[in-house]
Amino acid sequence: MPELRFDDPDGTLAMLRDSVAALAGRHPGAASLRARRGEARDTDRALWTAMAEAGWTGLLLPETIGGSGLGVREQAILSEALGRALLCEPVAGSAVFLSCVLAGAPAGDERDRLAAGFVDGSRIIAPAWRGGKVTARETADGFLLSGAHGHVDQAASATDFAVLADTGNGPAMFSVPADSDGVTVDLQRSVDGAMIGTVRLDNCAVAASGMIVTPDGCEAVLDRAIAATRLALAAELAGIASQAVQDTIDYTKTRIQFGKPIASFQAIQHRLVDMWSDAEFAVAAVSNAVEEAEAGEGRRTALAVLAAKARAGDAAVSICRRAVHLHGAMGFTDECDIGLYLKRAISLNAMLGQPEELRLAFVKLERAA
Amino acid sequence: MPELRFDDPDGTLAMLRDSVAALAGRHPGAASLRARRGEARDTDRALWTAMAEAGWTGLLLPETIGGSGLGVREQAILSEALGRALLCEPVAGSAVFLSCVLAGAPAGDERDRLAAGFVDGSRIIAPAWRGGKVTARETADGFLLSGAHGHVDQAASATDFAVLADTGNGPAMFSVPADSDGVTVDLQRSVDGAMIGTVRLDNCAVAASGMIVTPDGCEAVLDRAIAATRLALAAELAGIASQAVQDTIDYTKTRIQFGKPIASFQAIQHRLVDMWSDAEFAVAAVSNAVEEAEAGEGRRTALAVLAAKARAGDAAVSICRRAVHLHGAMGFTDECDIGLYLKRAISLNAMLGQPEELRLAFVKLERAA
Amino acid sequence: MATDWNAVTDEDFRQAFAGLVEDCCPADLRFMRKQRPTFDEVAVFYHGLAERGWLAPTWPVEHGGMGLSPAKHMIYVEEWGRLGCPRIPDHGIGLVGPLLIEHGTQAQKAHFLPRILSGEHVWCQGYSEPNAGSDLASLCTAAVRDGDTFVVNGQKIWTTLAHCANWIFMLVRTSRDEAVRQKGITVLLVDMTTPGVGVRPIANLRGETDFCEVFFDDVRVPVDNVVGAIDQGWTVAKSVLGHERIFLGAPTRPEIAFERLEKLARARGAFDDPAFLSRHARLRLDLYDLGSAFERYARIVREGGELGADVSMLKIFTTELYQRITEETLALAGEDARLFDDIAIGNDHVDAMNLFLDARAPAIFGGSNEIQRNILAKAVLRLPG
Amino acid sequence: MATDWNAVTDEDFRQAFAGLVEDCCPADLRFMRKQRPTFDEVAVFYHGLAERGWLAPTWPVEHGGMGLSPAKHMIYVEEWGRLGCPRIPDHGIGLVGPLLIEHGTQAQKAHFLPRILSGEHVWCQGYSEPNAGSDLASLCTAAVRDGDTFVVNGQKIWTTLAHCANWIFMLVRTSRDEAVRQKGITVLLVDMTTPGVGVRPIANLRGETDFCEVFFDDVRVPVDNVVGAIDQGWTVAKSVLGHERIFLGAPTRPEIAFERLEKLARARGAFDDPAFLSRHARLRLDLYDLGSAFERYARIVREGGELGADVSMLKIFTTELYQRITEETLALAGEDARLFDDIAIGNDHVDAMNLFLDARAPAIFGGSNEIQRNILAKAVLRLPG
Repeated sequence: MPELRFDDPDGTLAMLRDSVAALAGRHPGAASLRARRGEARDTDRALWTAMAEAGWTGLLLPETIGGSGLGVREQAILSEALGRALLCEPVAGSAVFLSCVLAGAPAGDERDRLAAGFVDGSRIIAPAWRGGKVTARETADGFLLSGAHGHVDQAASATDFAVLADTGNGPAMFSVPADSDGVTVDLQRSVDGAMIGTVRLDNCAVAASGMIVTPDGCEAVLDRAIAATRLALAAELAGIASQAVQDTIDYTKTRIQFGKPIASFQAIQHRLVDMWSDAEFAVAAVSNAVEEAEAGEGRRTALAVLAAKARAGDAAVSICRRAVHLHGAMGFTDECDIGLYLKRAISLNAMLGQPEELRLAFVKLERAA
Repeated sequence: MPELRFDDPDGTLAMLRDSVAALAGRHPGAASLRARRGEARDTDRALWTAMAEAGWTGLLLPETIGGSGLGVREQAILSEALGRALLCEPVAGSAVFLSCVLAGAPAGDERDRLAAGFVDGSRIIAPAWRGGKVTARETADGFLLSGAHGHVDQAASATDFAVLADTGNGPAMFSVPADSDGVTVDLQRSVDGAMIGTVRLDNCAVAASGMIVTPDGCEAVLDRAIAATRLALAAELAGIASQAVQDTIDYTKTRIQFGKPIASFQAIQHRLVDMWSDAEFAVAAVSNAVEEAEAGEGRRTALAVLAAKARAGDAAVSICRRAVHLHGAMGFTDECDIGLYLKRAISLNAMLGQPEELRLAFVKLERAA
Repeated sequence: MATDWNAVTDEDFRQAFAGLVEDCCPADLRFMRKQRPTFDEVAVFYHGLAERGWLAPTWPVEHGGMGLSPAKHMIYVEEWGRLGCPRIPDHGIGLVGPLLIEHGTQAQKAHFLPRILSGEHVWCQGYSEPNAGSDLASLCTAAVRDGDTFVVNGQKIWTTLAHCANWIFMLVRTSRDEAVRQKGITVLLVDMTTPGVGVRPIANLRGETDFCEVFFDDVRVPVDNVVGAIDQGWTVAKSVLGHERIFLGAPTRPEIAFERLEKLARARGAFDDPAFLSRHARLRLDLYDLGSAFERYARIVREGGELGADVSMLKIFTTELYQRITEETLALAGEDARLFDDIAIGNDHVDAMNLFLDARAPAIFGGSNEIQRNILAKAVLRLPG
Repeated sequence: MATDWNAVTDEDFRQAFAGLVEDCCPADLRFMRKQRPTFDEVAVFYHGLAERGWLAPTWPVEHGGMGLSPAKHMIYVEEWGRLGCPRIPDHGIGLVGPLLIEHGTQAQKAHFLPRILSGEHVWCQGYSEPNAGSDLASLCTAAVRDGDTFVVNGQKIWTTLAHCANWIFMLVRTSRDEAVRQKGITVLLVDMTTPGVGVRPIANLRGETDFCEVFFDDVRVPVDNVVGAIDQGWTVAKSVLGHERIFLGAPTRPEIAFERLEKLARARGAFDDPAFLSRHARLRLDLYDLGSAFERYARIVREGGELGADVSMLKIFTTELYQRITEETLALAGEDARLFDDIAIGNDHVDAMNLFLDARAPAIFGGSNEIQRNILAKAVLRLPG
């Protein structure tokens, strides 16, 4: 089955895969998703803590501020494995993004406080930086933040928010304790079972030290964080795609109709081959982006990341759609995990650019050269 | 197999179909196409004359000026049958268009002269009205025409051209004898085997009586002619689509591989079903357009014609592409007729708007209401 | 004396239907989000229709129906959808009634038909089994004769609204001796309050419980509850598939989805984007052309003709178009495509995910599109084995 | 002493190749419209390569080849395409040579290999028959033993460039006794000037005659011309399918087609149309991602690994992408899509129809995409019967 393959001289990658499998054994992804959904929660706190303790949330965070200090290759392997196992906590959207923000932030007590709590899982720090607009007005001893951002994972459980706000001199990131005056959270149900929030700030006072990334350099930090997040999302989507193909092969091999497994019908076989091929292409695109990213930042890497997220997103959603169909009536039930894969794929595909948007960005960037 | 079905109380439609079949028996379409192509000719004169004598070229022309005076229903049945039989003379693009122009032209000797020669096949009158620009400058005793139009069928064999030119007071149609001074014709090979021309006019003198459609009313005449031509093209494309499905079913039923006809493989069967369904939808779209047209002119009819040409064009080309593929290596040979159907479908689909353009026109017209 | 609705003009008939809906279908039941409301949720509309004699459009007048011609029935169904009437539990009206009217005994008709009209009996349909879906003829829920009763053991699945039904009409295996598997199947009417009947609702992707598993554990059913001849159930069940098959191919669902796509597109300014316009135009034309194709078959029905197997092409096209439209809607939604809840647009909302998930079903149920293609290959294109 | 090209840096190797092409490939042979020029048309390049020792990249040095590693060979093929070198009749170099080097007798090697390099023998490949295409194992051209000769009767088809070849290596049926149909097939080398050999060229959709039918009527062939063991031809023929299989999946043709699409798009101002940009972007990303996928397999080859059956996915993707790009080009051409001749753009032109028609072929030849999917279903996905 499709799977990322990289040189793994010291066995780190294999170990990462094994540890995801072990956690999934103790804490199955589908069960976690259903429980979280049933109780309308925004996170599975036990699962998130276990991930933090395993060093996964801070995988990309430099060791100097307590992280694992690993690279894109390890992150891709981890995210792919999480996708396969349907472990749905927001590793890509929150942990990767935040790791890049903290790694790019100037040294400072507030940064270190956040990093420490983030790494040991004692704090849940939710990035709130898109799908809205927040402005920061400078005051005598800090800032007043007003506005809202949407698409915030873990918004209700967050101890802190990392908020992007426009200072008038450019964007900056602020650390905002969740219990600050003027902070409210509205929740909606996401398709993959977690509540997601809109964070509203109404003249919320933040100390001067709360500006963890200053306008000087914030855009560069954001660009890097977005690229890393997209790549992690792409890897997770590729994992979902591969597992959905595998599940569908397994199901169609055991589902007997007209005296034989439906996987023996040619029309089904060709469909499965196309699904498998789509998953292979997704994995290849992610693999290419990882290699480009390891070779350095720049235009080639930016292109490769856009392509990987677009390809993996399209592949995961369309494979899961076909997978649900090939599971027949069973696929339309909530009891069957394949529907959860479809929903998770839709959710991740929708984050930070759907495929069409990413493709247009790719071509624009390429033609600009 | 997909086929237009209309009430046919007096048997006219059945007779039309029978007479096409009879002509195709004496004068097979594929053979005619290959011969014409081999000799780099722009028309099969014998075939064209036979069509004129059968009353098919002037089918839509009013009886008052020598035509058959039949309606869109008969034209659709004829064009569908011509498509099926691969009888490739430009009935839709030239005869239907010209019939509408002559029917819409004010009474006059020149109109009647053209109509008479057109109906008995003694004259070949080639419409030259698109893919370029011609201007008409008024002189003491007539006009001087200059410019060029492309996409002209029968351009080398034409005795006369019906030329659209801008008079400064709007467009008008002119009758230009092919041997007029200042007229030259460039030929290119079309994919369906006939040479097609670009007609250039260099200060070509036309008598005042040569303006057969005046600027007053020319646009309305053009609109009607274009709609009628598109509908005839759609019907011909639907005929091609249906015959290509039939040929492919016949071929795959007799082609034995792995000990059985390839039409017994499920992947092939489902492909054939989809091709058949596409052809049925093409026929339904044409049928709908015929009925709307019979109910009167106007927006509903305009929409239905745009839809029919788009649907039938897409269906014919994509069915023929799949048909060629399902004929295997044989389909890639020039000896096999299926490739000729593909080429003919491409050619007709390209005339007067490819599907995307027609769809956009449909939606624009619909939303304008 | 009841109105002869077939003698009324189409326009008057439409107006009568509209007036009726105005009278007896409360606003909150119109254009419901839920595809399959339970009997209780729509009971007021059900009883309203019954009281006015409009509940059973195709039943003969003598049995309390409207005796509509196929042509008028098409208008009935069209107006029902256009006015946003909710789906009612309709297995009694749509299937059991016609089954009994054609194959039932006088006693069965006298007993069951009025109870369908009154809503006393709410029916569900027990055909599919865990191992008999596409391959329905392999069903194995057994009915073993014991004097004047059958003893039923086995399991049905995908039984729509079984949890709010009190009767089930089902296919059971009464003989295993026959070479052809379709033989040996019998249609049986079973009171679901009989001891040994168990029902387990199954949640679907939308989080609703439209369908159920139904278990039969030594359920004793009077032999009188057989419809038609024993072992001839396959033929009996098939015989009631009349012109109603056309409705599987109706453009209704894609039309609803297209309306939602346009609503979201307007809100997002997508009509200013030529790339969206191009994709939109393709879907619009697919919908328009589906209308043209549907009309060709509707005409056959209106003129009293018989539908051939080829009508299945409509079912394939409409279900796949429904999917494509809902996929385009999710693509247009940007990151809001993550929402399970409806997408807010000012004070309004678009149920993008609801329809996307709903669109998974019709390509599977009522004979999967693969089965439809198999049938077309054999019955229409006459392709070899 | 010949250069050890494997010891040269990749960059130097590329430069050497470029220099060589500059020297011996005339400008009018570069970027030819014709996919399969005849031997005579490209003889100057063929002989030029031979004289410089570059004709047989993968043959061992001892036989006059370059002995390139797979990694260097990939560069060789890449540069060949990048520099627009014409395809040469390459069955001798690419197939007969490796076949003889692995399975031939000393006498066969000594006789045939030099004559391939000199161009004295121009080879074609006789595998397919009218009733043995996808199902190659059903071939029935018979070779009946008569003392020291085989008497061959039958017919081959789709024999590329047979009309300008003078030798054919072919699969013949030497036994019908075996249960497994692949047994009983033998590889035979046949001089096409032998009495009884007939060739009929077949025109293709592009109007060119790339391939032929070859007829055998009591053609007498020495038994010495068998390669490998009699009745073991299936295994012998398969054994030479090495890393070259990756080239069936190379992005070369879609790249060429994409360049043409962009050229036409620039001429027509299509880059100002967001609807075109959207379709263009999809094709561009397909091409880019094909590159990523190809690279994964290329790495296996470069590192000396064995390709699995899964490499077929590249062949399917690249051939279908080639088709889609050429279809988009025709759509962009408007009414000029009617032209069989190239579309004029100022002083330049775009061969839209030429490529569209050419794109029909690769999805069929070299194992149709249906056969590839069958193989993937079995060999990679391990799907049942």
